[in-house]
This record gives sequence, structure tokens and C-alpha cells, in this order.
Amino acid sequence: MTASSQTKASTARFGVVVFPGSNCDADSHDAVNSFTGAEARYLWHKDTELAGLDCVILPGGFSYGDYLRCGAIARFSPIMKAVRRFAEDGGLVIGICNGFQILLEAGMLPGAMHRNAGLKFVCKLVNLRVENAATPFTRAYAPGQRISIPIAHMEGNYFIDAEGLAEMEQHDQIVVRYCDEAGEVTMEANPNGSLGNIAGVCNRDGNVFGLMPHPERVCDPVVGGADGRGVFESIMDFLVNKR
Amino acid sequence: MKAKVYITPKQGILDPQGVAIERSLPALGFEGVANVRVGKYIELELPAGDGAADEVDKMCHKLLANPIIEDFRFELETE
Amino acid sequence: MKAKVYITPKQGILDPQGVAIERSLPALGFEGVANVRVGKYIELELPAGDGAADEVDKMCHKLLANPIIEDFRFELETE
Amino acid sequence: MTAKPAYELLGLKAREYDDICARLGREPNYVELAIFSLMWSEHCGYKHSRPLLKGLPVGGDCILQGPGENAGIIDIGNGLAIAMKIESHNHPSAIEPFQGAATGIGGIVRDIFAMGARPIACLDPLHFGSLEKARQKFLLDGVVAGVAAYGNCMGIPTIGGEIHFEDAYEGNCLVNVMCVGQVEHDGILKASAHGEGNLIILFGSTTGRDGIGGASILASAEFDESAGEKRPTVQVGDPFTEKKLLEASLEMRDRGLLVGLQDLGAGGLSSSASEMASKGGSGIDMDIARVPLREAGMEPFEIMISESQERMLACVTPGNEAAALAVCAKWDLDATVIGKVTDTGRLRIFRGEEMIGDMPVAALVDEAPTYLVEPVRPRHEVDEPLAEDHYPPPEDPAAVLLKLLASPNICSRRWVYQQYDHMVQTNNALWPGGEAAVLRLKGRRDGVALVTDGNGRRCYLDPRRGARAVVAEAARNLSCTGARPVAITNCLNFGNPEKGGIYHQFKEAVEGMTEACEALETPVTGGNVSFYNESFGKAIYPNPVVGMLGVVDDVDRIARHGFAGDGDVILLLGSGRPAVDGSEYQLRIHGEVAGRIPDVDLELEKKLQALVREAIREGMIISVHDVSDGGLACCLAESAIEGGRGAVVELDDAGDGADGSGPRADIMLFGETPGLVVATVAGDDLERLRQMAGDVPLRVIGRTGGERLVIKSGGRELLSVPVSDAAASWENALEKMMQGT
Ligand SMILES: Nc1ncnc2c1ncn2[C@@H]1O[C@H](COP(=O)(O)OP(=O)(O)O)[C@@H](O)[C@H]1O
Ligand SMILES: [Mg+2]
Repeated sequence: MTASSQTKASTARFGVVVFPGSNCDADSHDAVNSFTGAEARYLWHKDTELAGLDCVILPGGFSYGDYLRCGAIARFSPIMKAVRRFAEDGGLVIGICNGFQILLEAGMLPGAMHRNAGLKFVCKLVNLRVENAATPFTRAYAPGQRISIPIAHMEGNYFIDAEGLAEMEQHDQIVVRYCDEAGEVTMEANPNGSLGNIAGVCNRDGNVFGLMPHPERVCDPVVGGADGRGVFESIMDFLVNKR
Repeated sequence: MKAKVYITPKQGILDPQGVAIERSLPALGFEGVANVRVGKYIELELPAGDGAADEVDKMCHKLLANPIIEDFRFELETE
Repeated sequence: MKAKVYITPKQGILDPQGVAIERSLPALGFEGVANVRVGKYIELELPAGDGAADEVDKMCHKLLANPIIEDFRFELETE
Repeated sequence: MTAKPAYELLGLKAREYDDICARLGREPNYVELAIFSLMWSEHCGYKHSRPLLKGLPVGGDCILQGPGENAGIIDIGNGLAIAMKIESHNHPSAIEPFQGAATGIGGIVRDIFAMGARPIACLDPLHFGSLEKARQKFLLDGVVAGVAAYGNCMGIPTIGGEIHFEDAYEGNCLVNVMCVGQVEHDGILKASAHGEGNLIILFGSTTGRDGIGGASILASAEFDESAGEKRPTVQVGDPFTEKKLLEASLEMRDRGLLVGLQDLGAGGLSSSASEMASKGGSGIDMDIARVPLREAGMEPFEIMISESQERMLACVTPGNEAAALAVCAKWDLDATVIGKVTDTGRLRIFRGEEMIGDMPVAALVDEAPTYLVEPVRPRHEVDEPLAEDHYPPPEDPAAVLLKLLASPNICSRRWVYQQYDHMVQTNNALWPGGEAAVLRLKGRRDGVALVTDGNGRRCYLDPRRGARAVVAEAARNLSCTGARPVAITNCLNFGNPEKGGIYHQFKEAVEGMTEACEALETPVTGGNVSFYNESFGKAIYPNPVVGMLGVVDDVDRIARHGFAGDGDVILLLGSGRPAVDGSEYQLRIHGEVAGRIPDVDLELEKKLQALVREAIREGMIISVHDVSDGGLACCLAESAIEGGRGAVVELDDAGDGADGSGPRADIMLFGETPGLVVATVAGDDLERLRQMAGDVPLRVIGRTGGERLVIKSGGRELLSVPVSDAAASWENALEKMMQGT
């Protein structure tokens, strides 16, 4: 089972899934181990056992080369069945970039990804507005807070039909949107054509979160910022101090 | 036997690649081209048999196409 | 009129996508699938006329296909 | 018509064929001939370069591996080492820019992990023709997309490189790629097959007909219309398989399963197997019937010379065979034992039981004939620089500045590096756009800095001075971040060496590079030679490209180039009289490339760089930027743009040359010379810095602040430009050119 209310920082356990082609697995692993006081271990995509974990990270990268469609093949990895069960039992699952794409393909989050509107890979620091600061992944941020986190993807152009969008809005599932310096959600601030500038969404229960930006890349000012720490701090706060 | 699978962006759904191609055509001297849609074309071989069509259909549903944004159709050919 | 363009990797040229899909299929319960090749399928509309086939051919050469590593063919349809 | 003999069709000369017969004691069969023709090609055999490369300085306390392996290795202390290598993929990229560049990255990355190192960065020095031509845009677009596709997928950040646009590269672009890796001393691998009875495992992709007569043939012949016919040889990169190859290789190394490891690059199995045997002082027997093929009906010679990508050879003991194969299976890679190590000193090729080739390894690897060519100094190389009044002075220096800032050779490279995942692995202490990239090393205080530099235009005017300047500039760039230059790798891009003029350029450049590397104590750890960069008989600019490694002792103490505060004192450090010869100003404004470039004073350069590093370490430097393309004015403008603030600069107290007559205003502003650095410091630190400077010239030239960049001389305003205008010219110029607006 997932975290009990007795969880201490030192006993919170993260699993980072390694698919063939994952390449931000080590970055996520390092971010957890360096800045949360918790412990992360790698999970092989053929593993089927997630017992004892509190949070599963599906990291960025190019699982299966992102061939066919991003995440399309990885979602059939044996571990994904276990991840689905883990989420159903209330475990925390965060998909970053490719991990987000996998969660979409697996139907664990609503919507789908198109190629970026500019058709090019985009790697840069972007501004995000925290739309929902009540999730286990964003509670360390203030509602409406502007944060700077890099993106690095070719297919982050989020799409969902009107019905699905309305439903998501109704349930507060849009967690972060691309915005400008001033925190305004504008067309110019949209780096990839995403519908409604959507950068990250959660499921209805709020325990599965997917986002294109890479919080694990900005946990240390030496490498360009620390705005991403909030995501990991939120998770820890949720696990330790509970719901 | 051979299957030919055609995957196209769903009608009414944005197709960034199609849009980009359409925009770049005039500069290359191609006028009046419209409704460019970019999809996938997949060929594969599979054991012949009555169940083949079903198999390919399943493959498309499960893996080859994403029903949220894509339509598909396929043809089977026995050589 | 409508053009349907089929673009496939040239024979003998590596098709990494095809290989990756082929390798993943058995795990999904699809056995015996071979020679998966992934190409593109493009639909577009252009002004009808005698020159249409020529136009599409040129378009394929210049933009839609990469003749160095891809083959293409197309069909024209008048609705 | 008389049919040409087979050896000639394969690119061998009659004399070379006789040589081969003598070494075999008989005529070679076709498989052997095909293998010899590859191994004795310019690309693999270094026929025109080997004698000259011998002069490069290769030794040094920190050099764990010099030239001769897949990559050089430099000790950076505390048990850690850095592997690095640069390579060209010019010809494949000119044919198919996306795949050419992608497989270029693939090849150089394999060289790095073949040494046991985990790749931590790629860099990509690129040269194209003018962007006004649609073909050149197509090439740039494709090459950048190819580098991005491969590097991004691998999870290796592309953190640096450079791009130049000159007409000289119109028919023959240069796509050089560099990879850098990190490795614990005890994890270093060699490409050696030794131990009689040990097994040779081929793992990775299947072998197809792609690249037959590919890279090595392309790179060993001039490039013209008939190149189109070589198209079917284009190789397609598969970064996903390479990523698995990387992980599987390092896992085998970690588990102690490897005797030796070698990548398959140009020359395919032939080259890899014979090099492994050569380094192990052994022989190899191999059975090509065991090679997993992608296509039916491949001939034995095709299997031996195929340049299919994403393949490696491992040498393992029989006891480790099963474990090694299991690691490959875990990573879903094909792996097959295809041969074994012998003590024969021969490469023997079997098809099943039948022996179909038998050659001495030494003949293949070490005994390719070498050629010396009589060097001829081309007529465009002159002894004297242009007179200072050779061109009329510009009427509006401010307009010149804006034009230079928008030059494709100077403007922001953001359009390029945004397509590269430059942040993955989360080590960037300095992001792209600065003087050099700086990477932290996780869990350590120190870090590494990396830069590439090439300047064909200057080398064209004077290859010796040009090569000296290139090495000095690479080192200066590193020093300006606070890093101590340590070693280089190099990619020597030249035309057809059989021509006296080209051979002269090559020789001069290699000697110039030698002088500079000796003076700056940055030995050569390896590299690559790319000849025959010509199209329709016209050669590219001679272009020795340098990739340099530096070490920063403390990643918290590095410098950036943007003006970071108002009222800081602006200093000009170093000396050197700016010249119009070979400058961007000459090319862009006066439409010429002519004259003779100034030489770099290497002794002073060394002191200057030491001063800059010490001042950074002492925390005195607020910003620092070296004076390079576009001269002093562009240097100041770039710092202003980056810092988002202006400056007022007075050159009258300092602009006079040693002989009392200062350069003309436009040349002072836009002329180029190696050996100058602009730094800003707090007024309080000025005296201390003067003390430290010793005999390095130091001149106060202005103060930061305001919204304009104002440059005066003798009380007269030479130019005054709002920083926002400068930024507007500089920032989106490349995007605009690519969009054709
Ligand atoms: N310009 C050069 N300077 C120094 N060493 C060089 C140069 N060119 C090639 N070498 C060295 O010669 C050896 C053979 O090069 P190459 O055939 O390109 O290696 P690989 O096949 O691994 O790419 C390498 O060790 C390389 O570092
Ligand atoms: Mg090699």
C-alpha cells in the first residue's frame, strides 16, 4: 500500500521508472535524493512490483525512441499495469515530459499530444502559472504563482476535445499553464501551441500528474534556478503531513 | 499476408504538420493547395488466416493509432 | 481534386520506427508480424487540371518526400 | 573501352595494389581487396596527413590517453577523467543533412563510450554557404534538426559549437561534431582484442547494405555532381538503439565483462576488427555467416565493409560470454559471437567453414602508404597587411554596428541551441550563448568548460597565423569563464591534399597549431582529418577546428559576459592592433577577404589569460568578454545586450598604437586582432587589478550604465546606439533569415 500517515521524510520512497530510451531518469533520481531527504530507487520497465513506494516518477526521455508516437509503446511496458493499480490505490504518480506523454497514451490522464506548432524541438526556460495549488504536486506553491521551469520537447502541443476540456476545468484538473513574465496566459507565451496554454494536468483524484516542463532540472541554483523544487517539496509535504 | 494501414488526423482536429506544409507550398511555387493532412502509412506482414483482419484492427486500436486524435483504415493483401 | 500521397522508406534503408514497432508487438500479444515499415500518408486538395499529376510529383520531390531515403507514389481523385 | 581494374574502381592506385600483393605474397581476392581499399583510403589510412600529424604535441602530465584510441582521455583529478573527440561528417551531411548530422553525432558518441566514458556533452561546429541561398537554409535546417534528433534522444546535452556562413562552404558544408564523456580512471576501456581464445561479440543493429562505399569513400574523394549517385549509401541514424547500446556497453563494463570494446564506424567490421587486433597485438578469426543481416543476399565483402550504424564489438573471455549476451538481451539488442582472438597477427574471415580472406593485421592498420606533397604557397597569401586607408571610412559607424550585429556570423544562435536539449543531465553552470559552456560535475566542487573554435577565413589568409589564433581564441574563451585550458582535440578540414596549395595550407596549419598548443600547454589528445572538401574543383577555406577542454576549480566562481551592474569600470586587457584584414567588417561591409591577419603574441596571451582567470577566482571580475568577430564595438554591444544595460566608452586615452598613431576610428571599432579582452570591475578593485596585471597592458576605457552604448574617441562621438536597437538587430537575425524575411 501507499504512504501511511506516519511517513517521515527519511522513509518516503520514490521509484523512478527506467524505460529503454528514458534519459531524465538520473536527473529525477538525483533531484529526489539531493533535495527531499527521501530516497529514490530505479524501477526497470519490466518490474511489476511497486510495494513500499509512495511516489512513482515516469521520467523524461525518448522511451522506445518516441517512435510511432511519444509514449505509445512504453505504455505497454509490464510496469505500466502496476503503475495503474498503484494510482488506483491512491499512490502518487508524476509523469514529466515523456512520462506525461506515456500517461496520456495509457489513458491515465485525459488528452493527447500533437507535434509542437513550430514543428521544432524547443528547449528553453518558460514561465508557468500555478492554476491549482491544491494538488499533492503543487501545494508548496501559492495559487497563481509564476514559476520558471524549462521545457525540452518536440511534442508538447496538448489537445483535448471541448467536452473533455470542460470536464477538466470543472474538476480543476488543469494544474499549470504557460504564461509570460507577468503571469498572464498569452498566446506569445505559448511555446508549443498547447490548447489553452496547458502545460500540466492531473486526474480527477489529483494523485496522477503529468507536465511537459522539467521541474527536476531546476532544483539547484548552480544550474539555473530552483523553482522546480516546489514540486518535490509538495510531494514530501503531502506524504509526510498528509492530506 | 500484407496489411497496409492508413492513419490520418481526425477531421476537425489541428494537424500542425499539415498546416506547416500548406503554408510553405506557395513559396515553392505551388499555388492553391488546400487541406493538407499528414498521417502515417504503415506496411506489415502477418500470418494469413481468417483472423487477420481482426488482428490488424486490434493492433491499430491498441498501438498504431491514437483514437483521440487519429482515424485509421487498412487493407489486407494476399500475395 | 484530391491527391493521396504514400511515402515509404526506400528498400534497404534502415527504418528505426518499423524495427521498434516490430520488436514491441510480441509483448502485446501479436505474434509473427514481420517487415513493419513506417511511412507517411498525406492527403491534399489542389486545383483540377491536366498538370495536376506533374504538380504533385514535383511537390513530392521538393517537399513532401525525401527522395534520398524515401520512395513515394500518389493517386489523384476527382470528386 | 578498356575495363578499369577492380582496385582502381575501389580507389586504389596501381602502386598500392602492387604493395598489397607484396604484403600478401599473392593477389588479393575481392573480399580482401575491398577491405584493403577501405583501410588504405584517406579516411581510414591517413595517407596524406600521418607524417605531419606526428609533429603535434601529445604529451602532458594529465594525458591518460593521447591520439591512437577512439578518444583522448584527460585526468582532471580525484580519480575522474574526461574523454573527448571531434570528428567530421561533412560529406554525408551535404547529401542528406538530417541523417548526415544525426549519424555524425551517433558516430562520435560511440567513440566516447567505447572508451568506457559516459557522454556528458556534444558540441557542433558548423560551416555553411550564404544563407541567402535556399539550399543553404535547407542544409542548416536539416543539420540542426539532425543533431537535435540524435543528441536529444540520447539524453546528451548539446551545449556548444559554432556556426559560420561563408561562400567558400557553399558546395561543401562542414559538419563537425564533438562528444565529451566522463569516466573513472579504473573504468577506462581500450579498443583492444587480446588473449588467445577470447571471443568477439558483435552487438547492436543488424548489418545492411547502407553506407557501403559510404563515409570513407565519400570522405576520400572530391565532391561533385556525381555525388548524387552515391545517395543510396545514405545511412539512417537510430538514436534509440544507440542509447541502448550505450547503456549495455557501460553495464558490461561495470560488471567487469569486457577485455576490450570498439565501435563500428567508417570502415565497418573490417576496420573495427583489424584495429582491435592491432591494438591487442593479436589476430582475429571471424565468421561472417554469424553476422545478423538486415537484407537477404548480402555478399561477404558487403558484410565486411557495411557502415550500418549503431553497432559495437566487444572482446570477452569465454567465461563471460553468457553474462555479456544477457546484458545485451536485457537491453533488447541483438548480440552474436562472431569470432575469436588468435595469436596469428592476421585477420581471417570465414563463411562457415570456408576461409574467404586472410590478411596481416599490421598491413591493414599501420602500413597504408603515406604521401608527401610539394607544398605551394597560394598567391592570395601575402606578406603585408592592407593599408589602413585601403577602404573608405564608413559614414555611419552606428549603422555598421547594427549591420554587423545582425550578421549571420555574429547574431544570436538561439534559433539553433533552442532546438538542442542543452539542459538534460542538469549540469549546465553556464548555458549556451556565452563564451564557453561550463558543466559542473555532480558531487564535486570543480567542473569542466568546453568550447570549439574554427576560423577558416583567417586561416585562408594565413594558415599558420590562423591556426595559432584559433587555438589561442579557444583558450581565451575558456579563460574568460574562469576555466584553465587543459587539452585539445582537433578536426582538420581541408581540400584535396594532392594539390600543392592545399598541402601547403595543411602543413602550415598543423605547424601553427603545434606552436600554439606548445606555448599554451594544451596538448593534442586526438582528432580527425577531413580532406577533399571541394566542389567543382574549388576548395573550402582551410579550417582546422579546435575543441578545447578547460577545468574550473570551483563552479561557483565562474564569469559571464553580460554587463552586470551600473557604474562598473570597463577595462581593455591585452594588446594587439586591430586590423581590417580577414575581419567580419571587411567581409560584410567591404565585401572582400584579403590582406594578412595579425599574429597572436602567444607569450602575452598566456599571461593575459592567467590574469583573467586569477581575477575571476579572486571575485574581482564582474563580466568579461573577449574581443572577437566584429571587433571591440561588437564585443561591447554583446555585453550590453546580454546585461541589458549600456555603457559609455572613451577610446581617446587608450586608442593610440605603440608608434603613436592609433588605428583609424572604424578599424579601432570593428577591426579584429587576437589578444584583447574586455572586462568590468568595481572601481574599488581597479588598483588591485593593476598590481596583478604586471606587464599585461590594462586600460580603463569607460563605465557601464545607461540605455545606450556610446563610444567616443578624442572627445568625438564615434557611435551611439540604444541597447534595445542593438538587441533587436542581434537577437532574431538568424530566425528571420531562416524564415526568409
Ligand atoms: N588531426 C588529428 N590530430 C590528432 N590525432 C588525430 C587527428 N586525426 C586523427 N587522429 C587520431 O588518429 C586516430 C584514428 O582516427 P579515426 O580513424 O578517425 O578514429 P575512429 O575510427 O575511432 O574515428 C584517432 O586516435 C585519432 O584521434
Ligand atoms: Mg572509433
